[in-house]
Amino acid sequence: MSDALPRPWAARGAWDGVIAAGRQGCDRGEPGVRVSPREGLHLATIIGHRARSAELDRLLFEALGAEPPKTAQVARASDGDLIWSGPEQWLLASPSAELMRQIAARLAGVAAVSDQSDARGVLRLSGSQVRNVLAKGCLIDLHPRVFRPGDVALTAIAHIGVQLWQLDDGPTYELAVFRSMAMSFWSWFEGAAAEYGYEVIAGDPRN
Amino acid sequence: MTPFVSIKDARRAVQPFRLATGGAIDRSQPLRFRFDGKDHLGFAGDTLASALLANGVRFVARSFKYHRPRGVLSAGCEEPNALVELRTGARREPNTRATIAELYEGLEAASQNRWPSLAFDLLSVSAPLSPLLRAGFYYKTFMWPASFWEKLYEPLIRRAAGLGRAASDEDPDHYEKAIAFCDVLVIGGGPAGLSAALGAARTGARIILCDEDFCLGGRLLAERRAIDGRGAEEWLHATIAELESLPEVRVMRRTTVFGVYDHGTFGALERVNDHMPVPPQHEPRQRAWRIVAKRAVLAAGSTERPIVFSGNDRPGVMLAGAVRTYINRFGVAPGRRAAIFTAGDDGWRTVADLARAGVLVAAVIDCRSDIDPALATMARQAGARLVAGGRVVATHGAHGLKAIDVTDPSGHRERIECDLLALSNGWNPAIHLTCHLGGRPAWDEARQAFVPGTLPPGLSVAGAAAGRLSLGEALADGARLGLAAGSDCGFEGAPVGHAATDPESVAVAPVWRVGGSKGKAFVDFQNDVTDSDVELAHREGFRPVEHLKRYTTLGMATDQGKTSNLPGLAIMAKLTGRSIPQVGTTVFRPPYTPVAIGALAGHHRGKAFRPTRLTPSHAWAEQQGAVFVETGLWLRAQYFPRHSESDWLATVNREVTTVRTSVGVCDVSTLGKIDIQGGDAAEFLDRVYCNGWTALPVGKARYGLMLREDGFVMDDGTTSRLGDAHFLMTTTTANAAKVMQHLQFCHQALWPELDVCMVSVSEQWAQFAIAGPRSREVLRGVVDPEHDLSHEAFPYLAAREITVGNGLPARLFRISFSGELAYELAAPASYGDAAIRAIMTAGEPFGIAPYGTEALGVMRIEKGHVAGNEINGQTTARDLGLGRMMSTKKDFIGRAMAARPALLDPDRPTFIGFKPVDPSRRLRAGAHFVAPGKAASAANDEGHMTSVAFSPTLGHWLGLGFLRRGPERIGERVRAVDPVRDGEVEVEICDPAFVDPAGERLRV
Amino acid sequence: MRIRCPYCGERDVQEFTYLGDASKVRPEGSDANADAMIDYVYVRDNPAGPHREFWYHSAGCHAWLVVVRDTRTHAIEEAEPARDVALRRRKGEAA
Amino acid sequence: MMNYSVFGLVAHALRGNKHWMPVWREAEPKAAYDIVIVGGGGHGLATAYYLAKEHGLTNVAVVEKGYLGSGNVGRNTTIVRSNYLLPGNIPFYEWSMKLWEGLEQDINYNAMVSQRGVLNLYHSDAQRDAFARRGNAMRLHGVDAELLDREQVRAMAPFLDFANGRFPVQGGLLQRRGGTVRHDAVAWGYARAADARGVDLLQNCEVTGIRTEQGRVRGVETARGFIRANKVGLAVAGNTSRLAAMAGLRLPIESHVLQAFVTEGVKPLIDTVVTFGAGHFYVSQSDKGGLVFGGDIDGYNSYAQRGNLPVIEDVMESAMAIWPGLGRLRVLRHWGGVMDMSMDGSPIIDGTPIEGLYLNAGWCYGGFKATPASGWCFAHTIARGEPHPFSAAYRLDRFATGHLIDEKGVGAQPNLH
Ligand SMILES: Cc1cc2nc3c(=O)[nH]c(=O)nc-3n(C[C@H](O)[C@H](O)[C@H](O)COP(=O)(O)OP(=O)(O)OC[C@H]3O[C@@H](n4cnc5c(N)ncnc54)[C@H](O)[C@@H]3O)c2cc1C
Ligand SMILES: NC(=O)c1ccc[n+]([C@@H]2O[C@H](COP(=O)([O-])OP(=O)(O)OC[C@H]3O[C@@H](n4cnc5c(N)ncnc54)[C@H](O)[C@@H]3O)[C@@H](O)[C@H]2O)c1
Ligand SMILES: Cc1cc2nc3c(=O)[nH]c(=O)nc-3n(C[C@H](O)[C@H](O)[C@H](O)COP(=O)(O)O)c2cc1C
Ligand SMILES: [Zn+2]
Repeated sequence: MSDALPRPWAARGAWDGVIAAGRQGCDRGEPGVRVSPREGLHLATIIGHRARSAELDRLLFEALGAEPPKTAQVARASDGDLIWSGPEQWLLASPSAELMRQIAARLAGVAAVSDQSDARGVLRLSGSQVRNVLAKGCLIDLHPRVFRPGDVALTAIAHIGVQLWQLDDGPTYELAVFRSMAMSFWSWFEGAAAEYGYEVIAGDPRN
Repeated sequence: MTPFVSIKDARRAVQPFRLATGGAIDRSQPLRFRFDGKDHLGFAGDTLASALLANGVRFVARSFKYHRPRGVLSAGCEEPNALVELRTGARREPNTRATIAELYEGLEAASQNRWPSLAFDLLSVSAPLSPLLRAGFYYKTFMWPASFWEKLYEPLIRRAAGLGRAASDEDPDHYEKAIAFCDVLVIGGGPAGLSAALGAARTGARIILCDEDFCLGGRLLAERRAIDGRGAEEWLHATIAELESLPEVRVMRRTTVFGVYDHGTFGALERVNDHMPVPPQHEPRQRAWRIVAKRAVLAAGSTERPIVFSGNDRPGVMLAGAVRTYINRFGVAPGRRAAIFTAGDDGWRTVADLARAGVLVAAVIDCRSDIDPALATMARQAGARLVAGGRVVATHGAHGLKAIDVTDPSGHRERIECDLLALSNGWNPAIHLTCHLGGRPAWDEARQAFVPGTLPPGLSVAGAAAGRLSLGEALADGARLGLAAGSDCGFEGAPVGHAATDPESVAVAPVWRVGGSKGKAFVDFQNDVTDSDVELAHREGFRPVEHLKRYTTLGMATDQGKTSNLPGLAIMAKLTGRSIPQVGTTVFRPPYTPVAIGALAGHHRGKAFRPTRLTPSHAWAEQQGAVFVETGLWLRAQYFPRHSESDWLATVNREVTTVRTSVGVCDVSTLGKIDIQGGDAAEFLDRVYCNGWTALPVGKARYGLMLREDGFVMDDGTTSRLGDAHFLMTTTTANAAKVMQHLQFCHQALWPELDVCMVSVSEQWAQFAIAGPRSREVLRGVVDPEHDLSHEAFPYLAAREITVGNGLPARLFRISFSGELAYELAAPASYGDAAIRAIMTAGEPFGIAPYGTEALGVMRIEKGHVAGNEINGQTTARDLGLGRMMSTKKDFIGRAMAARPALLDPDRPTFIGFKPVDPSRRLRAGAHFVAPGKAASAANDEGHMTSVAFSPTLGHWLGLGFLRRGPERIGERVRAVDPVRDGEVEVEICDPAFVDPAGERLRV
Repeated sequence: MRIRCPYCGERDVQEFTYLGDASKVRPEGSDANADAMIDYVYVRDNPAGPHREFWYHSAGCHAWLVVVRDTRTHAIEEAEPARDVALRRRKGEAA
Repeated sequence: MMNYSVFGLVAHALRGNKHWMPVWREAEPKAAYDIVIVGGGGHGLATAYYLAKEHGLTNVAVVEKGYLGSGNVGRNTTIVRSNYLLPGNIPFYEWSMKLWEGLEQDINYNAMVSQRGVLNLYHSDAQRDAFARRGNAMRLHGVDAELLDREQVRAMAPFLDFANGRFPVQGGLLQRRGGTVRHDAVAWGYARAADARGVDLLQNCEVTGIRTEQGRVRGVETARGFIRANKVGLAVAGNTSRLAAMAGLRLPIESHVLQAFVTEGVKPLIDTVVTFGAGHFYVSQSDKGGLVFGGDIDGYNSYAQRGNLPVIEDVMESAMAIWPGLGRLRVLRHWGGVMDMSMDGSPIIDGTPIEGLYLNAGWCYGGFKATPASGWCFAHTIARGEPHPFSAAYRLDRFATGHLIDEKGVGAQPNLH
C-alpha cells in the first residue's frame, strides 16, 4: 500500500516472485505483448440493493464524480474506476487508500463494501498481439466491433476466473486474477504469448 | 539413424515417375525422405504419397485383417489404404494418411501392420484360412473353455488387430487451444468456398475461411479448368489475393473443421507445424480451435467413389480423380500403362490428362453401353481400347497391378496389361458436417448420391458438398450463399459477378458391384470388409444399416467409410430388394477426420492440468522446507520436517506436542470466507443453517451446520457477527465454491425479497491459526498494543476487527480446532507473508512450531471434531452426533427431508470414537466394524472407521467412525477388520473427544 | 452451447453451472409438508421438449438464470434472471 | 437355434459361408402377449431371456423403437465391475459379475467377456481411505478387491504420469474380475437366445402409448399397432420418463447425455481398465485396437444423443493428465447416449402404482455391467410380482422413506452422480 504510513510489515504483491521484468519468448522484432503489473491498487467490492440504488448512485457520484455503470462497463473517474462486477455489484479500484476509506464510510447502510485490495492481482496488457494471446484462453470475443474501451467482462481463462476491461484502442486491457492463482495464470500466459514474444515492464505505469 | 545422402547427390537422384514439368510443386526445393529405411527424394509441395509415387513406390501398406498388399487409392483425407507410421520415437504417429502428410526435409515413415517386412509378411492370411475370418467370426467361437478367452484367443486377436504402434513416451510437443469468432465461417477453400468467402467478405462481415489442405483451391488444383476463358489458377490467385487483402478475413490453411456443435460452435484443428520436422521454438504442434460463427457456409466438396470388384484393392488401383490430382497438382505419373474403369463422364477427364502426361492409356472400360461419340473419338485419339458396357472382373500382380481381366456385354473375357487402373463411379457430396447435430441426409435419385437434408441452424451448403458438382454451380452457389450469409449478419455488399467456366459433364450411372468372379471384392478397404461379408450380414439378419455396420465393421475404420459406406448400402439394398434411401445411412459423427488427443487438451496437461492455488505463506513455507500436499486445487504445507527427524510421523508428533504444550501456527487461509451483509443477514443465516443465528451477539462467532435440501449435511464452519447487519461466514476448504453457489441460489431464486448480499473474501484474507497454551502471549507480540487480549476482554468465541503491525486492519477470532487456547488471525493477503514471519518472531521465545495439515488433522481427531471424511454427503446431523443443532423453532434448508423415517432410524451408524485395546496397535481408516466372535461378513458389518491418527498426546492410535448405535455402546469392544490390508484390530468404543472432553483448555 | 446471460451477453456454456428443473417452487411454511417436499426435491417431469432449468453464471456475474431450452435440440428460447422470476412469483402470491 | 462353435465355423467356411441362419426371426407382432417388454436394449433383452429361461414364460415380446441394441447398450464404454460401496448395491452387481462369468456358455455366443481388471486410481489419503472402505465392504461381501500402492500401480500401468502429475497417483483400488464385455454382442447374444426360446423381437416398433383401465395396464400402442398385454415392463433407459408419462407417472429421473470416444486402432497399449481419480476419465482398449474412453456427463438434461465441446476437452485434458503418452493418438469418433439419471444415482427395479406395469430404470452411466442381473431380477419381479432379494433395495418408494443408495454422497442432483 504505497501511500500508507511506514510499517514493519512489508506487503508482498500478488505478482512478487511470479513475474520477472524483461523480454521473454520469441525475441524477433517488437514484443507482441507488453505486460505491467498494477501494484498498489486498492480494490473493494460494492454491492447495492435495488431499493436503494438511486441513493447509491448519488453517493458515488458525489464521491467520485461518476455513477456506477448499470451494464458491463467501467466508469473511469479522476481518482478511481468503478468496474461493473455483476448485477448491483461493482469493483472500485483506486490508488488512494484514503478514498477507499471515505467511500466505505459514506456507503454505510446503503451498500455493502468489502475490501478486496489483496484478493486480486491486476495486470495491464497491451501490444499488437494481445488479442491473439487472450484468444488462447479467454472465451469471449474481443474484436473491436464487439468489445470496446470501457467494456468489462467477467470470465475465465485457463480454468481461472478473471475480470477483464479495456482501457483504449491500442488495445490496452487490464485483467484481474485471483491472488492464489496468479502463478498458474502466469504459466498459461507465458505459453500463450511465447510465440509472439512479450516484455514485462516492472513498476506501475500510473505511479 | 543413418544420415541421408548429401543434398547434392540427392539433387541428381532421379524420381522415375516424376513428370518433367507441371504441378504446384517447387522443383527448386528438393526434400530428402525415408520410407521403410530406404532414402528417396521429393519436392516442396509434395505429400508423402505423391513423393512415394514419384519414386515408383506404390506398395505401401498391409491391410487390417488379411494383411493384403495395399497402395495409394486416393489423394485426400478419405484414404483407406496408404496409412503409415510417420516420424519416430516419442513423435511416432501411427495410421497417418500418406495422402495428406506434407513432405518435409528428413521425413521418416514406415509401413505398419506387417511382420517382419512389407514385402514378406508372415501375418498375411493365406487364402484357405481367410473364409474363417468372415464378419463377426469371433462372436461364434472361442467360448470353450471359458478361461481360454483372456488367456489365449483374445491376446492373439489383439496382437493381430490394431494398425500402427503408438509412441510409448510422453509427447514432447505442446499444443494450444484458441477461440475465434466471426460472422461467417466458410468451410472449404475450393471454388465454392472461395467464392462464398469472397461474396461474404465483400459485405464487410467478419469471415473465417478454413481449408484442411495446405493449398487453397480444392479440385481446381487437381483439374485443368478454365474460368472466364483463362486458366483457373489465375482466378485462384486473384481470389486468394483479394481475400487476404481484406482486414476482416482470416484465411486458415491446414485447418480442418472437424465438428459442428450447438449454437454456431464449430471445432477445428489447425496443423500449425506438422509440415515441419519439429515445431519451431515457442510454437505449438497443433492448435484446437473453437470457432463461433453466426452463419456458416459448408463448401467441403465431394469424395469420389470406387467400384466393388474382385481384386479392387491391389496397389495400382486408384480413384480417377486422384490420378488426375497426382498428374496435375504434383507432376507425378501414377503409372506407365493405364486403364480406366468408369461409370460416368467425369472418368474420361483422366484420359486426356494421362495422355498429356505421356502415360499410355491401354483401355477405357465404360460401364455404360451407349457412349457419347465425342468420348469414343477421345479414346481413339489417345490410342486406347474402348470397352463399352464393360466390366473389370479381376486384377493380377503379386505386390502391384500388372493386368486386369475385362468382360464386355457379350460376356467375352480378356486380359489387359496395365500397372494403373483408374476408377470413376461418381462422387459423394461431403455432407458429414450437416449431420453432426442429428440432421439426416436426403437421397438424390438424379445424382445417385446422398445430399444434405435437414441442416444445422445457420448453415448453408454450396457446390459439390450440396451435390451441385460442376464448377459453374460451385462458383455460383458460393457467390450467392456467401452474400446471403453476410447480409443475414446485417451487412450489405455487391454480388460477386458470374464466372463462365469451360463445359463439364457430371453424368454418371454408378455400378456398385461387379459380380461373377471369385477373388475378394473389397467394400471397406481399411477394415477388409468384402461384398460377401455384406452378404453374410444379410443372411444372418443383420440387415438394418446400423447392424450391417456393427456386424461387419463397415465404415468403422479411421476413414469412417468415406469411400466405402455407399457401396455397402447399395449392395445391402440390392440383397433386400429395397432402394438405397430405404436402407438409409449410418450416423455421421465428429470428428470429420481424426483429431489428436493432445490438441484437444492443449495447455492443460502435467502440472498445468488444473490451476494450483498457493496460500499467502507459501513462499515462506518453502523456505522452511515444508512438504506440500494437494488439497483440491490448493497446495498446502503438510508438515515441516527437521533434519533430525526420522520420518514424517516424528515430525507430526513434534508439531502436535509443541502445540499442546506451548504454541504452534498453521496457515488456514484456504477456508472459504464469505462476507454477508444486509438487514436480513441474520434471517438469511437462519434459513441456510440448521442452527439459530438471530441471537448471536456482535463480536461473537458460532459453529454452524448447513444441510442440503435432502436433509444430509452439506458443510460446516464458524460464522462471526462483525456488525448488526454484517456476518463473516467460513466454509470448509473443499466446499467454498459450492457453498457460495448455494447461498446465491437461496437468495436469488428462493428469497430475493431478503435484504442480504454476499461476496467471497476468501482471497482477501490470509488466516493463521495460532494454537496452544502460549498462543495469547505470542499474539501479544503481533497484535497492536491497544487491543486487550485478556480472557475477560477477549473470551472464547470472541470475533473482532483489530489492527496489527501498527495500524494494519486485521481480524481476530478466538476459535479452536485443536482444542487448545487458540486464535485465528486474519490479515490482508498481501501481508500474509509478513504475518507469518511476525508470528514466528513473536513465538520464538516459546519455541513456536509451524504445523501443517497432518498435525491439524491429528489434533482435530484427538478432539473428535468431524471433517471431510465424516461430512461426506452420506451423513445426517444425527449421524454426526449433531442432531441437537437442528432447530425446532424455525424452517431451514433440509429440515423436512431430514425427518424421513430412514434418516431417523436409531440403527444408523453414528459418529463415535475408537481406541485399540492393545495400545501398540495401529488403526486404519476404511476398516469396517464387526462384533467380536462374529464372522467378518456383510451381514455383520456395523459401520466403518473414517479417520485415524497416532496421538502423541495419548501415546496410541485413535480413530473416529460410524458405528450402529455407537453412542449407546461406549466401553464395548468391536473388531476393526481391514481385509484389503490384511488387518484386524480389536478396538474399544469411546467418547470421540479423546483430549480434554470438558473443553477446559479452551477457556483459559 | 451458448447461453445469453441477461447481464453479460452470450457466453460459452463452459462458464455456467447447471442445477436442473426450474419449474419447481420450493414449498414454504404451511405448504412444506413431506409429500410436497419429496416432489420438490426428487420428482421431475424430465420433458423431451422445452425445459425450464436453472443455470448459474459461475465463471461470470454469479447470477442464477432460468433458461428455457429444448432438450431434444438444445435450442434456447429464453434466459432471464432467476431473481426476476422469483420476485414475479412473490408478487403473484401477494396479489 | 444353430449352435456356434469353432467346428461349425470351419464347416461353414468350407461351404463358402453360404448356410448361416439368421440370428433371430423377423417376427410379426401378435395381437396379445402375456408380457411385453418395452426396450430392446441389454436390459430388455436380458429380461426377456430370463423370463423364458428361468420362469418358463415365452409368450413374451420385446418391442424396440429402432434396431436392437440401438440405445446405450450399443454405445457404452463396456466396463463391467462390481466394486460398489453400499450394501444395497454390492450383492446385485456381484450377481451380475457371476452371470457375466458364465454368460457365453449359457447363451452360446461369444460376448468377449474379458476380465482384464478394473483399476481405480487414488490421489490423496482421503481418497485412499474411501477406497479402503469400499474395498473392505466388497471383501465382506465376498467380492474380490485389492488396494494397491503407488509402486504396484506403476508395475501394472507404467505409462501413467508418475513424474509430473498435477494430482500424483498414490495407488489404486483393483478389482481383477472386473473388465470389459463386447457391447453389441451382449445385445445380439441375449436377443438370439431369447428368440430361440420363443420370444418375439419386434424392431421399428416404437411404443406411443400405454393403455390402462381402472389402474391396471392393458397393453401398449405401438408404431405397428396396439398390442395387448397382461404385464408390461419398461426397460427404456434414457426414455423412461417419456414412457412413464404415457402411463401418467412422474419419476425421480432426469435424462442426461454422456459422451464416449474411440481412437484409431493401434497395437496393444493397455490391457486393463484404468480410471482417473482426480478428474473424469476412464479408458480401456478394444480388441479391435481402439482406445475406448469417456468421462463426465455433459451435465444438462438432454434427449439428443450428442454432447458439446467443454466436456470433450475436459475428457482430453484428463487423459493427458494421467497418460501424457496419448498426445499424438487420434480420436476417430465421439458420440453420446441418453441416460436415465436417478436422483440418488442408483437404479429402480420395482412395480408401479399401476397394476401390471413394471419399471427398470435409473441406471445412470453404470447399467451395462448390470445387464445380466438387471434382466434376472426384473424377470423375477415381473414373473412373481415381488422384488428379487438382490434388487430388494431398488424400490421406487425409497425417496419418500429415505432409504437412498447414494454411492457418491452428492444428494438429489443427478448431474453430479
Ligand atoms: C457413453 C456411455 C458410456 C457408458 N459406459 C458404461 C460403462 O462403461 N459401464 C456400464 O456399466 N454402463 C455404462 N453406460 C450405461 C449403460 O450403457 C446403460 O446404463 C445401459 O445400457 C442401459 O440399459 P439398456 O441397455 O437396456 O439401455 P438401452 O440400450 O438404451 O435400451 C433402451 C432401449 O429402449 C428403446 N426405447 C426407448 N423408447 C422406446 C419406445 N417408446 N418404444 C420402444 N422402445 C423404446 C431404445 O431405443 C433402446 O434401444 C454407459 C452409457 C453411455 C451412454
Ligand atoms: N464433373 C464432375 O463430375 C465433378 C464431380 C465432383 C467435383 N467436381 C469438381 O469439384 C469442384 C467442386 O468445387 P467445391 O468447392 O464444391 O469442392 P472442392 O472439392 O473443389 O473443394 C472442397 C474443399 O474443401 C476442403 N474441405 C473439405 N472438408 C473440409 C473440412 N471439414 N474442413 C476444412 N476444409 C475442408 C477440401 O480440402 C477442399 O479444398 C469443382 O471444381 C467441380 O468441377 C466435378
Ligand atoms: C466400445 C465401442 C467401440 C467402438 N469402436 C468404434 C470404432 O472402432 N470405429 C467406429 O467408427 N466407431 C466405433 N464405435 C462407435 C460407434 O460407431 C457408434 O458411434 C456408437 O455405437 C453410437 O452409435 P451412433 O453413433 O450410431 O449413434 C464404438 C462404440 C463403442 C461403444
Ligand atoms: Zn452473467
